[in-house]
Amino acid sequence: MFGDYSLGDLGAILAMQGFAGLILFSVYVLMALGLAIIFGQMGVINMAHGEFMILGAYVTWMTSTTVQHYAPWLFPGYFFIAMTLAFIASGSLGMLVEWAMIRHLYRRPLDTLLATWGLSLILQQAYRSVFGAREVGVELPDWMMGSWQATDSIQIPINGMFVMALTILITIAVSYVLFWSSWGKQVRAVVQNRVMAGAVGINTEKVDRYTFGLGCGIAGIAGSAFTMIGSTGPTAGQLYIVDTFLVVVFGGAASLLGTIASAFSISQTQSTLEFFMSGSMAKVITLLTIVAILMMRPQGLFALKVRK
Amino acid sequence: MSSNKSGVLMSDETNKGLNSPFRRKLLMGMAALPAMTMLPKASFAQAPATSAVNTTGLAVTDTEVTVGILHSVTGTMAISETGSVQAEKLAIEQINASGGVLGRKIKFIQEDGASDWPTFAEKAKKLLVNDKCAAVMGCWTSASRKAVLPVFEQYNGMLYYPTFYEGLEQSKNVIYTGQEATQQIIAGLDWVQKTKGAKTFYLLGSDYIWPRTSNKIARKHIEGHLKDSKVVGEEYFPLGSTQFNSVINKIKLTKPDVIYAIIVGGSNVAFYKQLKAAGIDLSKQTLLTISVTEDEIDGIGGENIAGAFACMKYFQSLDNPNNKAFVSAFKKMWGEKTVIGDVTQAAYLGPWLWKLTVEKAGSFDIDKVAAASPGVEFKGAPEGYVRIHENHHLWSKTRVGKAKADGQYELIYETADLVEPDPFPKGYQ
Amino acid sequence: MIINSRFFNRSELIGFVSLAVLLFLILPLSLDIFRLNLVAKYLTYAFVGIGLVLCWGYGGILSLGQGVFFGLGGYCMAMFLKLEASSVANTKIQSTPGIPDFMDWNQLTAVPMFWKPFYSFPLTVLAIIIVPGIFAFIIGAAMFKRRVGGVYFAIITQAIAAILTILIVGQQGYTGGINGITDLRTLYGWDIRTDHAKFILYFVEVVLLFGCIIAAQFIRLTKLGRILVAMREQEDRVRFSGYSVANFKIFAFCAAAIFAAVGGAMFTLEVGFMSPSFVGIVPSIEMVIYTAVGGRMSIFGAVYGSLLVNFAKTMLSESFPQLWLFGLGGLFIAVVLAFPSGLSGIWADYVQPRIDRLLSSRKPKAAWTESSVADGAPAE
Amino acid sequence: MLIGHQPKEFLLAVSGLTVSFDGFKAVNDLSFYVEENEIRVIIGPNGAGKTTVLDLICGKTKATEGSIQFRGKELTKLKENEIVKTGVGRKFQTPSVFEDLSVFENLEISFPRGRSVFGSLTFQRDAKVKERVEEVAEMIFLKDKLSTYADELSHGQKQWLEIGMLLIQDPDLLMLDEPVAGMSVSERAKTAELLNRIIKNRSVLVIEHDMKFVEDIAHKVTVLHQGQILSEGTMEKVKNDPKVIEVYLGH
Repeated sequence: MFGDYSLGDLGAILAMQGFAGLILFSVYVLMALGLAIIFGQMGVINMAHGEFMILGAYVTWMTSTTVQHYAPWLFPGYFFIAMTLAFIASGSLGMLVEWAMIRHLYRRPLDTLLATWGLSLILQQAYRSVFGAREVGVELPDWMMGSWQATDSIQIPINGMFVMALTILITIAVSYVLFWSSWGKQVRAVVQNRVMAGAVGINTEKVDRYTFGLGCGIAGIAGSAFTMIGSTGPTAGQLYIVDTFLVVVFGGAASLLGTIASAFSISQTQSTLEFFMSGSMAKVITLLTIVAILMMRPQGLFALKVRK
Repeated sequence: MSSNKSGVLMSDETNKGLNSPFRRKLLMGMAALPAMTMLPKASFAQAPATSAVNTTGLAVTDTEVTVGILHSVTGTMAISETGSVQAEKLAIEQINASGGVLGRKIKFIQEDGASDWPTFAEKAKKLLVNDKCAAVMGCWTSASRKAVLPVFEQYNGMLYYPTFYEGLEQSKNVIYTGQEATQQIIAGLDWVQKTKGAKTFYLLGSDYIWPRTSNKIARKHIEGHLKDSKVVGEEYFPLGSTQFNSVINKIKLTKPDVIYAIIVGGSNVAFYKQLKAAGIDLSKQTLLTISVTEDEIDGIGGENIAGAFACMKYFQSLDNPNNKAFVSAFKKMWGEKTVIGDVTQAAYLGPWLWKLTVEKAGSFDIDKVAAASPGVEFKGAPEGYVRIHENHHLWSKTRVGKAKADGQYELIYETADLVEPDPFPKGYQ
Repeated sequence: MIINSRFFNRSELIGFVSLAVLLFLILPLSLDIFRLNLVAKYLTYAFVGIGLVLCWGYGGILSLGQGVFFGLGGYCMAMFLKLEASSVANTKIQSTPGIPDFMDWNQLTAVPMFWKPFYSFPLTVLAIIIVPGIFAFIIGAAMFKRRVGGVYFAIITQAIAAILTILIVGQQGYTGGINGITDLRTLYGWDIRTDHAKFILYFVEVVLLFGCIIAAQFIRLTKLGRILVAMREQEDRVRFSGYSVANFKIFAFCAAAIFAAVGGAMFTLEVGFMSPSFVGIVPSIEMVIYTAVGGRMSIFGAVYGSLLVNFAKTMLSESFPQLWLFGLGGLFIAVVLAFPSGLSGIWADYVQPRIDRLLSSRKPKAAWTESSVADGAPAE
Repeated sequence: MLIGHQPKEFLLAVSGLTVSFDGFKAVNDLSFYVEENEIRVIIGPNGAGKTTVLDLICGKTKATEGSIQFRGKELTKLKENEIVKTGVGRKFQTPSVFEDLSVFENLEISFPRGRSVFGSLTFQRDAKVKERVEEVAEMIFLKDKLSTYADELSHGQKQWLEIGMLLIQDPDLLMLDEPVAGMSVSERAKTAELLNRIIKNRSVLVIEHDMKFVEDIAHKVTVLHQGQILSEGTMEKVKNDPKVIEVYLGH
C-alpha cells in the first residue's frame, strides 16, 4: 500500500498522523476530565454529561452571533469570552441539577445513571425547542482556521493546536484545584470520609455542589472547544457519552492521571488503526480491545491497591 | 388562512388522543361540519361526486381530502426532515389556495416518525388504516422507507418519497420525487472528468446503504466507463463520527484528483471543518459531494466548504421564474433565514405531483393514481420541468453547483436533457 | 408460619388474573387490529422487562445492553423469515436470485455460511434461545468471574451494545446494514402481514409472555430467587455461605438475555422487520426505563410498565410530539427520585393497604407483610 | 511451602503467611496452628492485622506469600465458596445478614445443600430443612422471629442471626470477628452462653477486644502486633508477657 510513496512523504504523513492522534487525545481528555471528576470523586454517573457539553457549544454559538452582530471588533477574541460563558452556564446548570436531583441519590450510583439519562432526554428536547432541530454552525475567527506549515509537506491544523493547548491548560488548572488548593483538599476529604469531613467542619453539601458544578463547567468548555472540530446539534452529546465513559473507566475511575493515560492509549490506538482500515472497523476494534482489557483488569489502568 | 393555522387546527384534533376508530370518525365528521358551511357554494359545483372519485373508502368528503405527512419531528433525523415538512405544508397550502384537488381542500394529518423505523411503520399504518389518507408525503432515510414500504404495499397506499437515494427499488405504491443514485452520480462524474481532467478518485462515505451503494456505482463508472481513471481509496465512517484527521492524512498521501464525499448528518460539519483546518484548500483540491445540500451548509458554515462541488438536481439559487416564486413563498411562510435544499424541493413536488395525477386520473383511488402516474408532468417545479417515469421515479436534470461562502451554490453545469431514472442500472450492480 | 408454599400469594394472584383478563379478553375485544398489533409490539418489551426484574431488581445487576439480546433474538427470527421471503421466484429481478436482496446489492453471490442454519425453523427457534444465551454466558463469565459489577458492568454492557450496532451497520452485506432485515412476509407460507395473522400472533405472544412470567415466578420462588436478593445486599455473605456468586449472576444474566431474545423474536414477527436501531444504547436504556416505571422488583410491574410507557409514548407523540421527550425524561427522573419501586411500589404502599382495609377485617399490617413477602422491599 | 504434611492434630496450619498492600505488610511472615476443638482468640491493638488474618484464611484477601493448610488442603489457592465447602465458616465484624429476607430464609440460605445454580433451583424446603432451621433458631434465641425480616432485628439479634447462619453450615472451623461488639451487657452474657454451647465439636478462631469475654472462652490466645505474632499461649501467660504489656500500655 505504501510502495508508491517517497520516504519523505511517508515521514510527513507519519508526523501528521501522530498529530491527528494527539488531537483525538486532547478531545478525549477534555471530554473525560469533567466526567472523571464527577464519577471519580463523587461516584455519580452523569449520563447527561454530553448534554452539558452541548450547552457549552450552544453558548459559544450564541456568543459568536451576538458578537458578530453587536461588536464585530471583538470577533477575533470572542472565543475566550465564549468559553468563560460556557463554563459559567454549564457549571450553574450543573449546580442546579445537583441541588434538585443528584444530592438525593448519593447512595444509589446506578440510580444516578438512570435519573441523569432522563435529564439528558429533557435537555435534548429543550435544545431542540429553543435552538431548532438543525445543527448550528459556529463561525470561527480567521486566525483559528487553516494550518501551520511546519515543513513543505507537514501541515498542522491551528484549531488542533488550540485544542491541545486548551487541554493542557485545563488539565493543569484542574490538578491544581483538586490537589493543591484548600478546596481540593476538602473535596478529597469528603470523598474519603464524608462523615468525618462533615465532623471537622467541612460543608459537605457545598463541596458536593461545587464539585459537580466544576465537572459540568469543564464539560461546557469542552463543548465550546468542540465547535471548532465537530457539530452542534441537540443530539450531538449522545455521540460522545459512551466513549467518554470508557475513557474514564479504562483509566481507573479515581485517578486523573489514569484518565489521561487511558485517553492517550485509546486515541493512539484508534488513530493508528484508522490509518490501516476503515473508520468503522477501527472503532469496533478499539472498543473491543478496551472491553477485553477491562474484563481482565476491571479496576482500569491506574487503580490504587487498597484493602477492601 | 395560513397553513400555520391549519397546522394548529390539526394538532388540536390529533391532541384528543383518539384510540378508537369510532371516536375518530365521529370527530372527523364533526370537524367537517363547520368547514362545509363555510365553503363557498361554487366549489361544490365544480367538484365531481365523491362516490365517483373515491370508490375505495379513502378519507374523501365532498369538500375535503385527507393526506398524511410522515416525517421525524423528534430524534436525530428531525434535523434533516424539518425542511421536507415545511415544503409539503407550503405545497398543500398553495394547492388549497388554487382550488384544491378535484374541488376538495387538502387536509393533512401529521405524524412523527421520531427517527425510529418501527414508529414509521406504525404511523404509516395508522395513516392508511385509521385515517384512510389518500396519499402520504413522507420518510427521509432509506431505512424508514424500507420500514414503511411493506405497509404501503399491503394496505395499498401512496407514498411520495423526497430524498435522493440508492435506487434498487421500485414500487407501485411509491413515487420517488428525489433522484436515484445513477441520475445523481454518473453525470457528475462525467463532468468532473471532462472539466477537471480527473484521473484519481478517493471515495468517502458514512457507513450505511446509500453511501455504500452510491460509491459502488461511482466505482463501477470510474473504473469501467471513464478513461484511465481509478479509485485510490474508499472509506466509511460510523454515522455521527466526528474524527476525520486520519483519513485526511491518507488523502494527503494519495493526492487524489477528486475527493468524492458522501458523508451525512453531523459528521459533515466535522469533516469539512477538519479538512479546512488541515490545509486542504477546496479551491485547489476538487471535492465532489452528493450529500451536502444548502441545509447541511447551514450547519457546516459556508466559509468551511466554499469551493466544493455538489451534484444534485436542485439548488436554491437556480435562476428561473418557478424557483423565484417558490423561494419567496417558502421564505414568506417559514422565515427569511430558512434555506432550501435539494430534498426540500423534492418534497415540495410531492403534493403537486399527486394533485396533478389525481386530476389526470379523475379519481382518488390508489390504483388509478398509481396507474396514471407515469407521464404526469409538472411544469411549475422549482427545478424546472419534471415528469414521472414508468418506474415511478422522476425524469430530471442533474446539476453541478459550486459552494460559496454565503452558503449558497452557484450553478456551474447542468445536463442538457432530463436524465432518465434507472433504479436497477445494468452493469452497475 | 410465613412459608408460603402457594405459587402466587393473594396479591400476585390478583395481578396474574387481572393481567390475563386484560391481555386475553379486554384488549383483544376492545381494540381494533391496528391497536392490538401495537399492544403486541409493546408487549415484546415486557419480555425484556421480566428479565430485567430478575437480573436487575433481584440480582442487582444493571445491564444497559439488553438491546443486544433483544436484537440477537430478533435477527435470528428475521434471518429465517428473510430466507423464506427470498425464494428464487420472489427475487427474479436480482443478479443472483434466491438470496436476500441486500446481499445481492452488496455483490454477494451466495448465502454466507452463518445464514445457512436459518433455512430450518427448528434450528432458528433453537438459535433464538442458544445464541443470546451463549453470548450472555461469555460476557457474564468474563465479567462476573472477575467481579466486575455495578456501574462498571453497566458501562461495559453499554459499550458492547455500541460495538454490535457499529458491526451490524458496517457489515451490511451480511446483516442488511442500517436498514436492517426488512420485507419479511411469510412463515411456512403463512402470510404474517395479514390482520388475521396479527391477531393469532398476538395470542401466541401473550401465551409466551405468560410462559415467561411463570418461569420468572418459578425462579423467584426457588432458593435461587432468594439467593439473588441476598447477593444484591451482601455479596460477601453469600460467598461465605458457600455459593459461587459469579455463577448465580451468570445465570440471572443469561435468563434475562433469553427472555429478551424471545421478545426480540416476537418483535420481528409482529412488526415485520428487525434493524440495528433496537440493538443500540438508546433502546437498551429505554427498556430499563419501562422496567423501572413498572417497578424493578415486580414481574407484573414490568409488564404494566412496558405497556403504559409505550402507550403514553404513542399517545403523546401522536398529539404532542415535542413534549414526548420531556414527558419521558421527567417520568424517569420522578420514578427514580420519588418512587424507586415504580408503579408496583405505589400499588403495594398506597393502593393495596386500602383495598385490604376495605375488603377484609384483617389488620392492615398483616396484609402488608404478606404482600411484601411477595414483592420484596425496595432496594435502597 | 516449607511444610509438607502436617501432623494430624492440627486442623489449621498457617505458615509464613505474608500479605502486602502496595508495599505495606499488613501481615508479615505469620505462622500459627489451631488444633481440633480448640478455641483460639486473636487479640491485638488496632491495625495489628487481625481481621486481615481472617480475610486471608477465608479467601477474601489473597496472600502474597505463605501457606494456609486446612485438614491438609491448601486454602490459598481456593475460591471463597470452595473454602466454605472444606468446612470454614466466617462471621464478619459488622453483622452481615440479608435484610430483605426473613430470619427463616436467612438461615435456609446457609443450609449446606443445593449450593450450585441448578441445585438451588431444585432445592426443596423439606422437613429436614425446617427442622434444622428451627433448631438453630432456638439456639440463637430467634425462634419466635422466624417470619420477621432481618432489617427489623436489633443489632445484637443480627449478630446472633449471623452466628446462626454459620452454625447451620456446621463448619469445622468457625471464625468470629468481634462477636460481642456493640452488644448490651445482657446480650453479651447470652452470646457467651451461645458460644460456649456451639463450640463443642469444632474449632473456633475469635477476634475480640473484650478481655473479660476472652478470658471466659479462650483456650489459647495469640497476640498480634504490626502483622506479626507478639506472644502466644494461655491467657495467663500472655497477660504476663512484658512485650504484650508494653504494646497495650504503650497505646
